Amino acid sequence: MTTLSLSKAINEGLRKALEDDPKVLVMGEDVGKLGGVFRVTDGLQKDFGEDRVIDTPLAESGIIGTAIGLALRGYRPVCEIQFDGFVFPAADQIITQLAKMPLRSLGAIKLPVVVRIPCGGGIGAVEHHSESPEAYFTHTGGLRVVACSNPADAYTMIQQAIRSDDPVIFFEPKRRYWDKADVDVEAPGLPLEAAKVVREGRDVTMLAYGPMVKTCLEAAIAAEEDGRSLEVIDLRSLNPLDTATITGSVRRTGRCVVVHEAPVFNGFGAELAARITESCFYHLEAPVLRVGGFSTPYPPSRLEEHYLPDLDRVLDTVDRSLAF
Amino acid sequence: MTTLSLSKAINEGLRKALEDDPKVLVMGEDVGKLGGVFRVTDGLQKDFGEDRVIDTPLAESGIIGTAIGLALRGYRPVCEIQFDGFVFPAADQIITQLAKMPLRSLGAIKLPVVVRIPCGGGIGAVEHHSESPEAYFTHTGGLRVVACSNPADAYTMIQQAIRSDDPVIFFEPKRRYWDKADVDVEAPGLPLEAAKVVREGRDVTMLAYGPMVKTCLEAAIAAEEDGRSLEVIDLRSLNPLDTATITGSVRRTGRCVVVHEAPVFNGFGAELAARITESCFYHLEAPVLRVGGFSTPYPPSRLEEHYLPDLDRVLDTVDRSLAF
Amino acid sequence: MTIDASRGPQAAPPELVQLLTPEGERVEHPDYPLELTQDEVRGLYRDLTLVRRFDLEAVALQRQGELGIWASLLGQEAAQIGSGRALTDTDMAFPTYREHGVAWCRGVDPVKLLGLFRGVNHGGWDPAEHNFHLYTIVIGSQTLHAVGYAMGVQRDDAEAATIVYFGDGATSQGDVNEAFIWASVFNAPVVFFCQNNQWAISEPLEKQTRIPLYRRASGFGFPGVRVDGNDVLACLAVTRQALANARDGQGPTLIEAYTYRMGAHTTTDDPTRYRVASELEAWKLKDPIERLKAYMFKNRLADQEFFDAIDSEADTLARDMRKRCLEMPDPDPMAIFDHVYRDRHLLLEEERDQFAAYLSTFEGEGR
Amino acid sequence: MTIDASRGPQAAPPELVQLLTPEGERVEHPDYPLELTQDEVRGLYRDLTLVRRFDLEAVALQRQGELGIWASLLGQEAAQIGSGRALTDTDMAFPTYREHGVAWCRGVDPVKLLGLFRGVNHGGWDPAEHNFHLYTIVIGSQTLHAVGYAMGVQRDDAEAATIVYFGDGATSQGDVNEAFIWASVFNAPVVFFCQNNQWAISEPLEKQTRIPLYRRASGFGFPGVRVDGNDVLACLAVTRQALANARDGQGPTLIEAYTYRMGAHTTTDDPTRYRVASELEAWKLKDPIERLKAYMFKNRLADQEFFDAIDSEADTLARDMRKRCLEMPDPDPMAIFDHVYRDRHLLLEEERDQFAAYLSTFEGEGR
Ligand SMILES: Cc1ncc(C[n+]2csc(CCOP(=O)(O)OP(=O)(O)O)c2C)c(N)n1
Ligand SMILES: Cc1ncc(C[n+]2csc(CCOP(=O)(O)OP(=O)(O)O)c2C)c(N)n1
Ligand SMILES: [Mg+2]
Ligand SMILES: [Mg+2]
Repeated sequence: MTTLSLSKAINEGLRKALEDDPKVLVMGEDVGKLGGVFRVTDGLQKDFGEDRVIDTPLAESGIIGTAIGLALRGYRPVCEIQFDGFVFPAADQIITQLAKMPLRSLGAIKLPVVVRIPCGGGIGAVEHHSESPEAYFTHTGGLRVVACSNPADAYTMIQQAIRSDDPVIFFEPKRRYWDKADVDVEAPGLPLEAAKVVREGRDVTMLAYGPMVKTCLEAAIAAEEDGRSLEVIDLRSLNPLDTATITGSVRRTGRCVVVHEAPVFNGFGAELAARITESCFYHLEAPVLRVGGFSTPYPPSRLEEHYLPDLDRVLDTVDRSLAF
Repeated sequence: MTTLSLSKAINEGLRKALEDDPKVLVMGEDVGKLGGVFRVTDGLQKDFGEDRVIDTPLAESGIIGTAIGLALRGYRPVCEIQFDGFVFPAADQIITQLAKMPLRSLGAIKLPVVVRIPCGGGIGAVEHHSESPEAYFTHTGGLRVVACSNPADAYTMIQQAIRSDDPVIFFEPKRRYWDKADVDVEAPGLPLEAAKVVREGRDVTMLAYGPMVKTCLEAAIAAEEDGRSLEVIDLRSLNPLDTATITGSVRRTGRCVVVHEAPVFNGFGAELAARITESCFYHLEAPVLRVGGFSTPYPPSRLEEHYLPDLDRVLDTVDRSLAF
Repeated sequence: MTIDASRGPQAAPPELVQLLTPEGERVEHPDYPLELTQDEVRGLYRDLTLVRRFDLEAVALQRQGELGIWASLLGQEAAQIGSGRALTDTDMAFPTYREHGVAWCRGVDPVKLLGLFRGVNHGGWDPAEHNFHLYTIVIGSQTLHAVGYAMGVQRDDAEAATIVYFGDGATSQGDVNEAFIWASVFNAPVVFFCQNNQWAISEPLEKQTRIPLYRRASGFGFPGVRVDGNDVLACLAVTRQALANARDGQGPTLIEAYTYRMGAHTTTDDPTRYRVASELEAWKLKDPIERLKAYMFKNRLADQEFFDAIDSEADTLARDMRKRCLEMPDPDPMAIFDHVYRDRHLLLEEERDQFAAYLSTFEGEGR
Repeated sequence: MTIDASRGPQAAPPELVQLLTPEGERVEHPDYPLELTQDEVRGLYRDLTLVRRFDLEAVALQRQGELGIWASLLGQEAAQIGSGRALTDTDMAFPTYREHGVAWCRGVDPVKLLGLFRGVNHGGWDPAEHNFHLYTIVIGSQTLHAVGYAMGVQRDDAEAATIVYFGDGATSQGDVNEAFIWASVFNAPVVFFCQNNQWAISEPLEKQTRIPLYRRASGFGFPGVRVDGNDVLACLAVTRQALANARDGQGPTLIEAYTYRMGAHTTTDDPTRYRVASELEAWKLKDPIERLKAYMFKNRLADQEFFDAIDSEADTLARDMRKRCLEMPDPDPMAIFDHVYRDRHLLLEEERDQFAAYLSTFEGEGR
């Protein structure tokens, strides 16, 4: 058991993967000597060399496109997109190639490529540095989409993502990079696609992933003081979804609130709400409610506390749910 | 009143816009001499010249990026993306620039750019030529997203989109390009953001847009024979949504089925389902059900009839709704 | 505006590497010596003829509704066979959607190429089996895959080159230019083979560049060369050298094969809307097969009997291909869910089960 | 691998256009004659000094928590002032996030630049007011906007050029290369001004190119020139000519201003992790301001009194800027919904109303 920050946990997970399998590569902008702008790849180039930890030219389409080529040659590249808002130049390679090439080959090809994306707001950054683009990828068949929320999961999940023979979009909650927790590096961890009930409760099921898990846990603690018992589920995997865990909880509580940073409109919460309503229709005492960003571009940082779901907005939505 | 195919109706609408406003430009791959691979821009370059109807280099990011620049100089470019599957190289310019630049300028800038995208399947095409990428854009604040379903709307909506001072993503149902109907070129038409009840009914509200409107209308006729009365709403605008029209209908029928070609998972139907459930919770006798594509890449064309919602799958879902 | 004025059919642009004139004269080029045995020359003739025949048959199959669409290589046989035959077994090729001739050189069963045009799959051969990647439709994407692959070859310390095909239109895509950057920065063992067939659907070359395309490479710091794309010998020699350089650690080369798309862009295209017949007529005089045949005749490398035998082999190939095309079964509806993921995927399993249940309600109805 | 070995600080690469040596000697260049009045030279000195002072103050404001981040132009003043002062009023400029010096030349109130770094807006000046576009953070995007704008200028038959700024790292982006293609194909009146400050965050130039960047242009068929980016006179002369050529219908030019990022990438960066101090020391000897000052002293274009006056003007500017920065109000929460659309948008109105209602529940609680 060792205490690690979330960023260090991913660093250790990457290191383990690089050690275990000589085909694993790390690539991206500034991932080498600098160790990444968040230091997630700190020290890896020094220990594994420039051929395995590759500082690339400044072009995201190039990063994913060449990673695909490396995967075709038998490598397992882990690409870093420096910030969430810079994944869009790579959208074509991710959506038309990475996601679709294995099917195109009728299974002859596998593309074990991991795309790491530090995501979300709350760090006072300038434009394009606080986006939550998960819905663009959950809607894209052929990709797996996961999001870690804490150091222990981060350590395991990054290794599982690398071991997966499918392409994985791997979201890292950047404002939680510095959160520390105990990590048991020997523990096998849950399967990559499993959700986890991180706090049990009776009244409302709270669904979150990535940075909002912590917010929901805090909300649950605050709610307890008001005599409300919130169950918090960390989805961990967005595509595929662990529907059994979710449905089981919602059927029990009869109420569900989804929390994410991305705009609510056609965000991932929409899928959760639609799906849960269909499978739990007779159990629901209230519609599945969503708390998230507004249908605007991410605002300047002095406004982000209003844009991002916080304790108050989450609890307000819990109230609305309970009022039905 | 004249009879026009849907593609010809857009052609006439573009022609009218080019005539009315010298700042309107048409640009894209093969839009000039060839008149576009679907002939939507047929004859326009001949009549308005190469400076206003521009054959561009083969690069979608370049098309949108230069269109933004032209708009900054006071032009109103109408860009054609040749096929739905080729919009992704332009994703970055659309999502990080076109959608966000007006806000960035605190309103000093307007970007009246229209992005025309022939969309959807059903024409027996090869990969990337049958996609329905609307959800990527409805989730992007700053864009308006509309879809026409018939010649009369197409004629009016393209002109309204061009007149809008906001960027508009304009979806054209390519398998309906050859459908003909009477078009009253004098009629003002509905506002761009209004939905339209295209068939009234009592039992279930069917929500569709673009190519699926016709499918739903056919389903409604078939259902009538079984004594089921389906109300069909053509959404026309996906962002913003005409929630009043939708909600009014669903509250009346108590049931709703959403139909689109795109994958159901996190597709636009998810937003509709989530939103309607929230606003019509006590009126719903069944969960909002969705019919659409599977969570896979679009299949080869010999399988597309199974992938695309057709009469049978739509009616099967209506049955499921009524069985609740 | 400085426009490349060298599109006129008569004058071979001065920078063009040519080893065989349109009249079938063998000429020497100081940089590209080429010695071929009689059998090798005959082999090239056979390749050219068979792929042209195969291609014509595919066009016919499309006309008869057996294929949804077809992208003909007519006119580009020499560029494809010349470059394709320059490859060694361990070299890897990344095609667009038009490289039927290269596929032939890599030993891919021609019928396999039909699948995606017929709509029964999106590709469906195993790239590793023939070192020939899947067809790529999104213009330019594959150039980055090729460079990445070549970077893998570097890391394997292997003696192999990678070749990637793309068109004149593709040179405008960001991805292709990023591929140039990657290749040059990492000195990747890759050959960029651009078939400049003068057209990107309806757009002539001038819409993509104002200087000859091979010069693009100079902006990225690696060599570019323009070869007569209708001259199979020149294409072979130039590609061979570029591949050898790549294997040798000398990094990338851009080859512009200067040729012409004799047919429509695809079977759904109507080129009479945008180009004049005289252009076509002029290029006919440069036909890659006629030129090799003239050379062989003049130099007694083959007699009529040989040519007849090849023609009949071509007919057999076409017949066999037609037959096997018609036999190609439609995929099972449930195949929609196959090969999307390799590891278990619960969402897809759920959708598959629901769809299977739905389909079963039609049982006996013949859906 | 052929790498551009000219990064050593001593040797000015032979292709470098220089009008003022690091020691302040005025040298002539046959292609770039430049006559300046004493006042003009003094004006340039003033510009350089004020923007450096402004920039330093911004760094200080960031350290004190008044700005979230700052991207310093330290070392790049000459490239920005030289090119910025080459612009006429009707020319249009498209910056990255580091062009504070160009903004200054365009008459943008320095305090306006702070907004986005303070986090009160994402830009927020009116590009049309100063013919200076908004800062663009997504690397390379603005190059296409500039080319499109220049195509608009062509259509207006106007006599104006467009200039677009980007860094060495940006040259690897697909968008930038597409911009080169568009500009060359349409012969657009645009000047590509690349400030090669040797670094893209932690990545040295070799990660983006293996030949000097200005040569990239040759691959696209337009002229490229490398200018000493620390020489304000050379930057002025070279840019002036490129702009004149553009206005004159001669199409695009790529200018590579060879300079150095003396500070960190931004205030959140720690360059000691990836570069050696000696490099910085060597570049200090080429300081753009010192060099102009030496020249002015030697040639008696100004005396100490002048320099002192500028310094005190700089202090006043910095004080004023600091004051107005601190006074900058936080935006109203409801501003989240402003300016997203120009036409009415019901969804946003609904969200706004809901949020207003929500906020009102806190009334009196001081949220
Ligand atoms: C990204 C993208 N945009 C548009 C298309 C549509 N399209 C298919 S082929 C083609 C022209 C390609 O021209 P070129 O690269 O010269 O190759 P050629 O077809 O002449 O062999 C276009 C525009 C596409 N396939 N991909
Ligand atoms: C598309 C994109 N990818 C990544 C980044 C993150 N990023 C910001 S600045 C920078 C380096 C830019 O280097 P250069 O173009 O040389 O400009 P400089 O900062 O040196 O002025 C990077 C990678 C970004 N802003 N946009
Ligand atoms: Mg071509
Ligand atoms: Mg730089």
